Amino acid sequence: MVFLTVSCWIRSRGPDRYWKVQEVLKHARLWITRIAAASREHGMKYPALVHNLTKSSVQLNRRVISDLAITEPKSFLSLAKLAQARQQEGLRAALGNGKEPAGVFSRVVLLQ
Amino acid sequence: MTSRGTPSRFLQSVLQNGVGRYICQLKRISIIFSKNAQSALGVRDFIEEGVVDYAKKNPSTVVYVSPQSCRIPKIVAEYLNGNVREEIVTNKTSPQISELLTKLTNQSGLDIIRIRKPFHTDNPSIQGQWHPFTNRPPSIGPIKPQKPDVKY
Amino acid sequence: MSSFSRSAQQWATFARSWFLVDARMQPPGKLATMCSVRLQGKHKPIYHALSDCGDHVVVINTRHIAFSGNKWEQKVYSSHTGYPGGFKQVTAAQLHHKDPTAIVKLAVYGMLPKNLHRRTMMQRLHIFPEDLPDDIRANLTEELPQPREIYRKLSEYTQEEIDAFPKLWTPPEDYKMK
Amino acid sequence: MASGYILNRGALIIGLHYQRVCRNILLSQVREKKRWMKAYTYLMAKKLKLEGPPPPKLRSQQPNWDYHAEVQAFGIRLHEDFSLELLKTAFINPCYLQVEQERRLGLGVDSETTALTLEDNIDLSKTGVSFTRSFLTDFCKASFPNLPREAVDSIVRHLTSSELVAHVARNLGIEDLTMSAECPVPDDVLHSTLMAVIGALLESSGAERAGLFLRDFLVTQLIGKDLFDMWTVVNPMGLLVEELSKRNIPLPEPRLTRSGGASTVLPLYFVGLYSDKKLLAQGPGETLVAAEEEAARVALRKLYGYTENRIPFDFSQKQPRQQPLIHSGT
Repeated sequence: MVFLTVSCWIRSRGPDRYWKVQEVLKHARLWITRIAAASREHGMKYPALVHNLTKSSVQLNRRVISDLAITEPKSFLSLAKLAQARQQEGLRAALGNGKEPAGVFSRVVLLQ
Repeated sequence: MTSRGTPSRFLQSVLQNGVGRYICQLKRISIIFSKNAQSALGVRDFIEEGVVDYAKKNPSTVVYVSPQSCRIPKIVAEYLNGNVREEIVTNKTSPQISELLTKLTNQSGLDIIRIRKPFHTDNPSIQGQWHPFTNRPPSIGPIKPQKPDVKY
Repeated sequence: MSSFSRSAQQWATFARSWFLVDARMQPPGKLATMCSVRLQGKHKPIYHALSDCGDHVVVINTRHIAFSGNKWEQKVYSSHTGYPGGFKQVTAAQLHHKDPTAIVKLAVYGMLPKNLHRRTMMQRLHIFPEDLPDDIRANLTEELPQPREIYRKLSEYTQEEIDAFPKLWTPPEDYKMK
Repeated sequence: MASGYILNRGALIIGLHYQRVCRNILLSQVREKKRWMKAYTYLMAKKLKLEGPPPPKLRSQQPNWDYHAEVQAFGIRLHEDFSLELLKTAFINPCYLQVEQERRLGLGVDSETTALTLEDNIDLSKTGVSFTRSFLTDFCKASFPNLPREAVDSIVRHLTSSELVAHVARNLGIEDLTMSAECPVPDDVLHSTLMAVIGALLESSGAERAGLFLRDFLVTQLIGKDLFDMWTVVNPMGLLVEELSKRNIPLPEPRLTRSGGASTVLPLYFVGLYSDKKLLAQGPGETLVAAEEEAARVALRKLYGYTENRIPFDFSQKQPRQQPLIHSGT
């Protein structure tokens, strides 16, 4: 976007991408709160859960996941376990076998 | 502004229609029109062209054609659950009327009001609904006392 | 499990649970985040802003809370009585001396959403400076883990344990301990 | 005074005459604001308020009614082959016959020429009732083999109760076709009419079609129903003890498993029933007694196989539809 004056820039309502997200969040906010609450019960955080579920190609949307958390708690528990396993796997893959390539010094390996 | 003040219902069907067998819910249709009014031109066309086909196609619906001296031609549809819908067909052409009839045939006869959610079930849960103790580990004592000791 | 009667299921799902938090040596801010989530009911998957599903939280031992840094002296609680010249400012230490529950209470109150439910939620927060009474003890359903681990003080170690601790250097004979 | 009175009166009479004359003239249409409309609508509203809405009228007394076509359409609508004679008989209730006979006598025509040659539906209704009872009992026994006899009876009683059958009949459009003495057709008349329709179906198409009819229209009413809504058990714990002793399972021990808010007005207790150190069932409740009762109910539902998460009834059409579907799938 091109703003020729400062007042125009101030009056602009911000990037379109932000408003697109807001459109979605208008409906999804409640679902996100509920999923966050349910995943906290299983010791995960919401972003970790959703990210790892998409990584394990579970194509459930947030509404369905939040409904599962209420009406089918056992299914939700297994989803959470799946996400947790995926997270651990990802972490292990990121850490590698503990050895670094030559000339690279990382803090992650040192912490182990 | 909001739709909360308007009457609403949940998604439902008459007598669990379609669970066992599907029943066409339209039981009776009366087409009321004038023989010579301008506004009933399309209806007269429809009665010449389409009404016999319609009645043949839907043997479960009783079709009454009643010419009366009236200005406003209308279609009165009566449904199995007792609801009656009047549709005014002034100045409608024959295809429009047949479209309207198809719509009336496919409807369930329940009030056309806001439906709260596009899905509804009597038994929402199979595994048992969530309650505060669902995901808690079983406690050993019946009621948890505080632990006064300091962790090391 | 899913064959509860409907009324019983409803009663179970929307029941309020009672949480216990021990505030001994805990930072009030961390306590308040735990409390405010549970008071709002945001830890339940059935959460809805209009369904009033918050739980009760019981905080005990608030006399022994711990601030980090020099917040006891530096943190200032301000209030205004509404009269001219009625602007009051007290430090955390003074406030705590006057009312040992006030700091936790104010921290939770500040973290709750600023709406008409705020006072209702605050009524579900029960704070006790020391031990809790028996009628509340009967209600409890769960004890929450403390947000911060408590370490032993030096005064709580026995002499043998201190002696057995590996030393980096041995002080010379004439070294004066302060 | 007197002269004034006469004058007044004269003026009034003239006025009246004037009005009478004018009324005829006014009848020709005048396009202007209809000032009489407000008073008229007010009067009609007042009349409605005083007298109430007009009494409901039978559909057969309203315009556009062809009884034969309606009855024919009724059979086709339900996808059943009724013999029309039987179906028409099924709709004639004895109360209607009686009232009709009295009406004809009241008209003063001699009784022989006006004698009604109609049959009433008592026989059909009886066969329908007995068939419905036996079919529903068999159906319940087949789908819930563990249910005791009283439970089956109460389910059948619920399904054949007057209100439920009348509700089904109203939503099948039987109310219009029923010949009844009273105008809003009472529930028991509707009940006997639907039963007679079932009887007619039984006689015209055989037991299998009649069974399918019952399955599709009465058994579907069981969907979403709880066992103890239909079957009132006062002491579920006693019943559970009885059932367990019948099956040689050790007696249940109620134990408090969870509780919350015990000293408040909103307490929640979970009582678990343990038998031989295994959890039979768990139930929540407001008090300990209620929770124990609820747990016993849950245990009973599990024993009888009438839980909420049981496999739903199979309402699919049997032979003609399933075969081609399977073939096309493979």
